[in-house]
Amino acid sequence: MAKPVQSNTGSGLLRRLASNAPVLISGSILLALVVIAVAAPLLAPYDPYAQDLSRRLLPPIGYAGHDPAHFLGTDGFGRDYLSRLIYGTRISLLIGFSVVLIAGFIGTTIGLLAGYFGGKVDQVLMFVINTRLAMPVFLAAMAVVVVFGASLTATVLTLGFFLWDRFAVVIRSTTQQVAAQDFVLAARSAGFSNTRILTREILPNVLSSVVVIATLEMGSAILLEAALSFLGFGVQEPTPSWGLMLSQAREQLFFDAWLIYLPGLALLSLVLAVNIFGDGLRDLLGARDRT
Amino acid sequence: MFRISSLIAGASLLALTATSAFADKNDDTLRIGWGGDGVMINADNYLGGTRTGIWFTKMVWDTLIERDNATGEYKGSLATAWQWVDDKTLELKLREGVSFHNGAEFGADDVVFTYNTMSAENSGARFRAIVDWIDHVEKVDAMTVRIHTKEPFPQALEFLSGPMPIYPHKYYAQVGSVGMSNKPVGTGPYKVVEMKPGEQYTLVRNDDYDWGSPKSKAKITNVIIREIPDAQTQVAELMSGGIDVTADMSPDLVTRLAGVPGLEAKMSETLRIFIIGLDAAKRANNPAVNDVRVRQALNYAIDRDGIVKNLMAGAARTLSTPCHPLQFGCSEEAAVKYPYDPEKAKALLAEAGFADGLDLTMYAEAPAKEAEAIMGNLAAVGVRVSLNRVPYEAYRDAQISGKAPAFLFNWGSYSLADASASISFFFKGGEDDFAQDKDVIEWLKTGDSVTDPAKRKEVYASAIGRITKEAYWIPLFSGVRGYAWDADLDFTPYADEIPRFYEYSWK
Amino acid sequence: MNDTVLSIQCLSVALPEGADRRLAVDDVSLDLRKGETVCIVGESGSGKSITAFSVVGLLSPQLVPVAGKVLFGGNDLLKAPAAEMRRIRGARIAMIFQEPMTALNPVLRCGQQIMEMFEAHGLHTHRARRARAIELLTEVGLPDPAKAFSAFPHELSGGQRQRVMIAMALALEPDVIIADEPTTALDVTTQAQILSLLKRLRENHGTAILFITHDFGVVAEIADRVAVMHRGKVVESGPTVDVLNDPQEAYTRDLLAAVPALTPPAPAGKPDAEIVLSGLNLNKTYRGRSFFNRRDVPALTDVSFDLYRGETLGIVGESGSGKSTLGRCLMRLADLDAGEIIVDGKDLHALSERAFQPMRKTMQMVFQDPFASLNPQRTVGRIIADGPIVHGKAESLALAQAEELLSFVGLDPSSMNRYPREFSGGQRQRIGIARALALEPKIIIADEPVSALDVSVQAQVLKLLRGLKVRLSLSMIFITHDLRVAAQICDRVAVMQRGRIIEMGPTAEIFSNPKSEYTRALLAAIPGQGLGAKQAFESELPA
Amino acid sequence: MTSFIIKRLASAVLTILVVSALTFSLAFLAGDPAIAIAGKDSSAADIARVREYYGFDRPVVIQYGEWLAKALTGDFGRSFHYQQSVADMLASRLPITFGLGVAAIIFALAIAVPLGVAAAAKPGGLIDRFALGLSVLGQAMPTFWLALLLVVLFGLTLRWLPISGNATWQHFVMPTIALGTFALPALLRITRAGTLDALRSDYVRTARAKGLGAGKVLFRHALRNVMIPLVSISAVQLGALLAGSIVIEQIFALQGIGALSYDATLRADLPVVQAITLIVAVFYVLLTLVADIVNAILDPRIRESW
Repeated sequence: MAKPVQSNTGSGLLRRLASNAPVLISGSILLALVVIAVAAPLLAPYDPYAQDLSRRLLPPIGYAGHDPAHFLGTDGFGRDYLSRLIYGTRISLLIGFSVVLIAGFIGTTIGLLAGYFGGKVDQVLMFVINTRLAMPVFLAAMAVVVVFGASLTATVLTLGFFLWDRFAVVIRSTTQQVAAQDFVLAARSAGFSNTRILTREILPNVLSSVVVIATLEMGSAILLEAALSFLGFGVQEPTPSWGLMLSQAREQLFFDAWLIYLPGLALLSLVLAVNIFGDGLRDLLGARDRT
Repeated sequence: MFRISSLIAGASLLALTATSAFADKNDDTLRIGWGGDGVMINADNYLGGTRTGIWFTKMVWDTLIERDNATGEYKGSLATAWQWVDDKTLELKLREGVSFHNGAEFGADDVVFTYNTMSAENSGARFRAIVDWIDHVEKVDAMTVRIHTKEPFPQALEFLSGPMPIYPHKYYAQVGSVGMSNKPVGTGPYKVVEMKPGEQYTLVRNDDYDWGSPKSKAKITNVIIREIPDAQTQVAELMSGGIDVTADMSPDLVTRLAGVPGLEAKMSETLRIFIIGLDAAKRANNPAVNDVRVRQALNYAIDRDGIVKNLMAGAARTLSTPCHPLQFGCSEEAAVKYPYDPEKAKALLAEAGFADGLDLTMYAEAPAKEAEAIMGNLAAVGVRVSLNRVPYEAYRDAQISGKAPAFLFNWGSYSLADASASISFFFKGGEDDFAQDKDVIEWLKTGDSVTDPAKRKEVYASAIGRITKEAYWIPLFSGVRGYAWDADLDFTPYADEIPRFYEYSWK
Repeated sequence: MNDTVLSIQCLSVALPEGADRRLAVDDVSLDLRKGETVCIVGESGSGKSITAFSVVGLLSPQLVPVAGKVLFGGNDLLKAPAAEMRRIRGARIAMIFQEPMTALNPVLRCGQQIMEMFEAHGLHTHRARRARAIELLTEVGLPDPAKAFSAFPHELSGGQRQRVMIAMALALEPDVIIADEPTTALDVTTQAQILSLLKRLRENHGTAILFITHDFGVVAEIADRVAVMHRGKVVESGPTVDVLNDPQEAYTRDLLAAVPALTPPAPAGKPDAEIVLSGLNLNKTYRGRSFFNRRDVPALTDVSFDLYRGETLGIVGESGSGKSTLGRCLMRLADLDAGEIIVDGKDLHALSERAFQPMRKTMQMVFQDPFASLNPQRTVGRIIADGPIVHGKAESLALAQAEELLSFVGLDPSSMNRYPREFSGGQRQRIGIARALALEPKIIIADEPVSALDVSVQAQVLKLLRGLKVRLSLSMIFITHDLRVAAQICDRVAVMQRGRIIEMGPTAEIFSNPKSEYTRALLAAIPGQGLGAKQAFESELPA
Repeated sequence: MTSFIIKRLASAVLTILVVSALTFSLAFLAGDPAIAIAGKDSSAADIARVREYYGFDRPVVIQYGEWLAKALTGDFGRSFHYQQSVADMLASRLPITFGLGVAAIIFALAIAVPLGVAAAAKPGGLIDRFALGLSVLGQAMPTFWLALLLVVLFGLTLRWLPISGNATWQHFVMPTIALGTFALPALLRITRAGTLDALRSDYVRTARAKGLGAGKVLFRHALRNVMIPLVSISAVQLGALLAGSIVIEQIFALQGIGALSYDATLRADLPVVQAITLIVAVFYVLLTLVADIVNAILDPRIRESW
């Protein structure tokens, strides 16, 4: 009796992940940031909301006038900057995850339907996608936030409802490719319902694309939140959002530059880690699809 | 990351120096950067209604009367003399020999046209209150006019010396507001060379400005004004010599800029007052703020001194009144004081049934930086504030539609030094009155229509007493404006928040 | 010998780390003489193409020649500097590739791509280049050379494109042409034309041809000498006649035995008279979907046939003949424009999707591509069991049945929880067959089920299909372009051309006495007519 | 081709209509235009008067219809806030934003194309790693943060460049770099991937088999095929830049439509918001159309499919 020609490679993906240096490093950073976000109450030396107006704008370590009690100094309200940065990880990751969850759901659904059914359904959904692409996101996002009030929830919902386009476009074409494969025909000829074909046959095959886009979109969601908060349309005070911290500190740029550098660097490294991880994931998942 | 560290190094270096305005001094050009409060939307400031519009108006136009900043005394500008003919009629003699920048002679027709046009229903005037008191203006002869007011209006002289410039009637009738904005023509110390709306305005000294105006003739020949909305961009321009003066600096920036060689910076108190309004009139249907004990508790909970000292570099004053103490009739003695006393606040809250704390929704008009400090104070006595800091329009919408049990805002009284510009606006009944206190309404009606200063003082004091006793508002502190300028420039800020750019000169 | 133009000596090419073997090409030696055609023949992965690409230095960077020499004009090409190689490529050694569509740049005109040959080697003026290009296009037998000159590759047919490639290869009168499976992507009649073109050109120009192929038929047609490769080694080489008629090595013998003969076996028993499926006047037209190109392509025109119980009906034809469309329409994977498909007295075409759903069990399909036809994300067991589960079978029963089916098609039942990527092409095809059988259909529609497989694997899968059909008394519609396969497995054959059945009858009759001109041409075009063995399909069935 | 363009335009018009209707209702919800017009420090009575005068109390649908009817005749009305003709305002501000967008795209392309090609020529090499690093860094860089750093570095530390305004071309250098960095990663990636695909393709192998030099193989055979996706992505990116220059214009005090749209959204200045939305949508649609046409010129297969 014939045996399979290859050994089981179920753990292969993990092994490859582990042997890919950029992915390993970015993954570790990401993991560390997630841990920081989850364990923020344990890690943060102070309550990120606790003000002390008499101890404002203390510089971080390495600057003259540094107060050892505040490793990274204090902000304009005397709040511990390190604690706010630590809690800011929460906000950014929360935004990243929830936005991608919403956008991924909407975009993947649209992409699957358009790619699988084609024809009229595709035309209508393509029109929806195009309309979305022709909408100026920033303008619309600002308007939405003004309507529903600026809050974490509003920001998440707005970005979630606006960032689905890449999911839709990519998943649509991936679905078209998958749907053209014979195993989908086989499923149809066996009498599978469309729902079953979409969820059991096609979805698992586009899921790797979804994951890859999700990581990359997570990066843009985090950046967009920061930009919106920077313009005053994002998360509300006194929530420690990095974008908001940047926005508040921007006028101090020339005098207390660390107020700008620190959250900016935090933002940069988080998004960098997310993107490098996404890239690595794409290479690895793509490689598996090819073989 | 090498770039980052070099940037950090760079930033600390640059804290040391600022490029001098030597070049500007040489070509005798004053470069002004403004726009922190939003761009000047219309140089015709009756319609534009912006703060920078007032500054611009001061440079390009004149008013009938000018109030002396030092003495508070009213001096004749385009008018030389005035007197009340009766309760509702003010007659003014106009100055001879004044001409507009386009050569047109100034006369009674200009006054009649300007005020009648602007006070007309649907004139488009942004703030009705500024012109609403005028019923009509009548030309007596070529150099005499009579202003007829709707009601007796004791603050008329203050208003006439405020944001009520006189336009050349033929020109305005011909080009309209947009034309006036794009190519302003006035009598003032500066003439307009070029307007790039929302971007840059170029002015040149009016060399014919020697008809005896209480405003001085301009000392610097050229003025270039640039709209720069971002404070940090203004700072960068200031330090790199791109601009010579700005008036949008925060207290923190003023503190820092004052230490930069080649620059000077100063805070100056303004007539603007910062207030938390409370919905005592049950519009938001919030039982907590309808309870006077809660309102008083909130008043006790806020550490005004701490905020002023730490956040406003001590340049502001703490307020106990619902108006600015510099305004006529705004008596601090009349006000019930609420010194910072968190324990008393907690006790009052407990007494009102909120021993376990209180959730309060507060709307604020962005940017409202002080909101966070206030939230910190309130949190300390168990008031959990959920803050909606939104653009002015959204804030106002929430406030009017009764969505806001508490609203943090500021009020500039149109730069009018009269308590009525604040108290009467907010407590005389109507939609903006969230107290609807019958007595207060009566007192204010009296105060706004009698001409006897003593009587007015008395009724305003009664109103202030009631408003503070009932704690309809939480008066916080006065506003400050931060100026920063090139050390080569001889610059003095004024308390009425209006820089007199024509008075400044190079050292 | 002194007329040797190219000599490969002890060539070894290493594979990258982690491949299934260390060397892609293992100690291969081969001579090519002037005017001679040498075929390298082998199954996929034998190293035949890598050998050819090593000669011109066009190996992908992961593949490195580690030993041996490639002597050409006295130089070792493996050591030649890049500039030298560039002068040799195209001018003295030219190449023809398998896929003429992708081998030509889609955004450049064909003529321009030919003229580039001269440009690359700095020959002729622009005007002369153009004239030469047209001459070449004429020589390779393109009907309208001027038009072909200014055509973009996609505007030509596959055969025409390959002629353009050949014209390009000929342009500089090279000493050697290396042809890598140049006819594999072509229809059999086109293939015959290209092969004869190559033969003619070799005679006219005296060019030596190194010809890479997997097809012994092609070898028989074109090769003077042949080298058989297996797992990187040349297992046997010699004059074509000797190797084909008297193979010395067991591997060669097995390969040749796996090639199906063109002579059909004697009919096995009497055909059953019961009709299980009949198609009546089936019509289908593909509407032009693009905005300008509203050309409608008729795919099926008045196609009628009956399928008898227990028989295998072959549908043969070249690409575009409509044979695959017919299969899909029967399965209702594509919609018919008109016609009736009668099964059990019901017209399937007229049924609603809902009413048709239970009927799907009666007909199942086996697909061509063993890679694309299995969902890579589902285990083999689920792939087989899903169908019965959807049709209401209990999950445990369906899985048990799947396990049985796996042994039935010759796979280890332990394969249940593995994923398709762990299996070879032939094994996957067995899984696909098991999936089709899981619904216990009466009819199997097999759409080119063996054309993606190597010849030895093909023989095994055909054997399995045949055995199953007999054991389970299935009826089968067998769609194929390969007449050799059809000859061996079909009871009756329908020949399709441009959407019509032009001839239908018992296999032996069609092959020995074709009625239509087209069928005759089709049969005549098959390379290596006498080659191949009758396949003993009946043996070896699991109990 | 003409009728293809007509068909595309028809669907484009529909897209634009839907977009403008959506933003109209959104912007209308966003803030009471009456409050915006009445301005800060206006009384509730002022606001009520304005609301009635402009007819803001009527159903949104009717107001949108009115706006649309006028817009179709080319009349975009007057800005509530500035009281100026919207068309005039846009005419003076569009060149700034458009110029900035085009400059940013050119900047991005000037780096992305050579770098992407060089990276693909030797995958895994030093240049490739640098390119990958640059694209990842560019993607992760918060645009506004980069802008602030540029101001510190070039505006203040080195004093090479003017900081704000639009007087000279030097004023556009920093905004171009900041905005271009935003567009760079996508272009770099597509160039690299496209070149890599092209270099691995059969037709490049054919070209090499002809004995063509590396330069000709790259420029004639590979790049031409790379241009096709590059053109599409550039068009999309340019559209995104036009809509996304809000923060940059804000920081560098550029009076383009980005700054205007920020301002107009804040103040519920409907006529301006509407006109800008319309313009951004039209730009997006036109750009993709132009990209399609350019691609059809580049690729005969696309022409065929029309």
